[in-house]
Amino acid sequence: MVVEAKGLTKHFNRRTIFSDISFHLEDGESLVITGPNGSGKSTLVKIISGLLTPTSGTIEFYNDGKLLPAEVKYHQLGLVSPYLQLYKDLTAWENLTFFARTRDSKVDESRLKMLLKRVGLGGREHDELKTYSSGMIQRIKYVAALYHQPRILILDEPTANLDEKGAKIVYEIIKEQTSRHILIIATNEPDEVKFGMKHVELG
Amino acid sequence: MRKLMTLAAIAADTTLTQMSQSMPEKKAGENIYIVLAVTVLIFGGVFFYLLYLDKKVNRLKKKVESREE
Amino acid sequence: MWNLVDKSIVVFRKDFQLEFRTRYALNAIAMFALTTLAVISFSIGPIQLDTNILAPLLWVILFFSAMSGLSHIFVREEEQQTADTLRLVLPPNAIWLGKWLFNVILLFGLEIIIVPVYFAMMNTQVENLSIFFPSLILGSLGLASVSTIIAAIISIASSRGALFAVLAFPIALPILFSAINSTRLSMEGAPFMDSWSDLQVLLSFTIIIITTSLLVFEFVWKR
Amino acid sequence: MNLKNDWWKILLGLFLTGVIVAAFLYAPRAKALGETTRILFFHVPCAWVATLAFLISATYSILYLRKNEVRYDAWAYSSAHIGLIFTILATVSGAIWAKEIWNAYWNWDPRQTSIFILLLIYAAYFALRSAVEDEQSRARLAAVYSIIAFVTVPFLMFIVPRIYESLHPDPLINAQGKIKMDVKMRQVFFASLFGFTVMFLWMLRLKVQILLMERKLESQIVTER
Repeated sequence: MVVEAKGLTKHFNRRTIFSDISFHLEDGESLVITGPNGSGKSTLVKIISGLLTPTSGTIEFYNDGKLLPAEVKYHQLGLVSPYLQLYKDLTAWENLTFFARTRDSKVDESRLKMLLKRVGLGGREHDELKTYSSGMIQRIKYVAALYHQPRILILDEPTANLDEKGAKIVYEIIKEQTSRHILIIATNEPDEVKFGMKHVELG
Repeated sequence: MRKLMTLAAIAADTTLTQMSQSMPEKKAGENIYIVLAVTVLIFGGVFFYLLYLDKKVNRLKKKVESREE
Repeated sequence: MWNLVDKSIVVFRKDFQLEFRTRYALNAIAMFALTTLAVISFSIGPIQLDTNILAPLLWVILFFSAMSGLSHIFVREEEQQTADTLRLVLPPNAIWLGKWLFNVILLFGLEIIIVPVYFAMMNTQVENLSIFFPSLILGSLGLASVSTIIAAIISIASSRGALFAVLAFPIALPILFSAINSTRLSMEGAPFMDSWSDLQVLLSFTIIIITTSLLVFEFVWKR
Repeated sequence: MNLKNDWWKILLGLFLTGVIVAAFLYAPRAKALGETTRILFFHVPCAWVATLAFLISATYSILYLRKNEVRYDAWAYSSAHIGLIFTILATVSGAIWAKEIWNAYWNWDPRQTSIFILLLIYAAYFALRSAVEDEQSRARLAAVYSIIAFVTVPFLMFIVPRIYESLHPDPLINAQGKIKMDVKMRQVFFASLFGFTVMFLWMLRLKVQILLMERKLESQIVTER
């Protein structure tokens, strides 16, 4: 799997958020995006994951040298970020099975349960998300993002709302991802910046 | 273009037909002042809009020039 | 193709679960419809209305009820900030189709309640059901299609409520014209063939709106 | 005014003056209609331009969605803007004429209904534009709306005359028989149509120029900050 960004530029109305950002990532590599608040970290993450269209420039994913069409991009993508909200009126289990079904009509329940246990949430999956704390929701997001074993994992503020224990779990996930696949992190925490082999600095 | 012409002709024809059919028995439609009023309205509207656009273009052109200097 | 239908059903299922739990949209449109109906019935009293008025009245109630609730399907995603989540995991057309299906079911659900009540309150009945049901079903399909694409358009605009009706009305006019006419025919007990051209318009317009929506939705959904 | 570049503007002005004069003096009056026939020479071109503007706006909307370039949005927006002005002119002039001939400003004649719907669509288009903040989204959503409206209009063209005949069996509209336009009337009519179309295209170009220049100026100001 290869991620290739060329000359990414984004304007909001006439304001330039960032311009001409390029990078190249292969399996086993990681990229860290840093920059002060308002420098467009989240915007860049949204563009990489296909939620926003860049004003100019391209972002392409290649699998074995072949360009991945837009329709199947998300099969390879896992994203955890503060603006990616879950459905608060549904239970954790309903949320997770919904995401699982968007990829395949068959839900691998044992994998979901394993992941829930891994993030330390086994047993509470049938409560509605509005009864969850923000840290617990953050953990559910990890389950949703990791369920389909993404080859590109994108984390925007990976340890936001998490306690020390949660952060430790996240660091394990990060290490596992970089050992085989591609990882992209947007963060300003010094502890997390060191995970990046390549570096994009905004602002 | 030919198509457009026929289209316009049809439009005009039907309007005319409607006009004539809609003629009531009494003698209407002889009021030349109405015609004048409508003409003035249409051309007045168009003319002032053009004038407004023209002014705006000139103002902007000057602004652009002064910026470039 | 099949994949698309499967995925739209995933969306529909999720929205149905959500609606079942909160009942926001159903409450809004059912209450709106019943209130309007009560106001109309109350204000005309015992007077027996002509079919020329009864048919449009029914569709006016249905149209404005739709306007009060059917935009919820996209507005909710925007308000709860789940639109990005949806955008990440599903292709645009599956989302549109799933939401469309939800709106269709919602509108049918409303009609099951409101139409019998309407005829009871107005003290009237349908003479030719073979016209009435096709016009009601096709008209609702059309109304749901128009509402779904316009709801998607207004979901990121400000002052959505007012904008929804303003944008949907000119687009929904062909549906209203034809559905009102065929409903009137059904109340007068006209033979089925009389309403044929109206039903044709309803069907073809609905198909065209769905096709156009699927072609352009990608651009509405993109940020 | 620069004679080298602006000669055609003067020519257009003279041409339209000629059309006005001809409409009053050269063209004969239609037998049954009297003097008010002459409104036709200005009223119909207005309605024609309104429709043309709507067509152009929809075409550029499609282009914008395909190419994603700002100038196409500028064309679509400008065309709709000028189209709205001509729609209003056509509606008002039509209503004045209707008052004279039908003794009512408004009576839901199929043609009045059609132009009223066009007015509704334009109004909705601008309401939508003013309610979306981000420029790219605004352009995209407006383009999509324009396309959907464009798909609707042919249906209305087909339905409206039928429904209004059947709902209001109005002998004034229903009667059979046609008047063929007199040759002289036809000449003046097409000359006027041509003049209005050229005038519309000129306005459209001006409006687009203004929009693009304003954009450029604003982005200069933003970058200087």
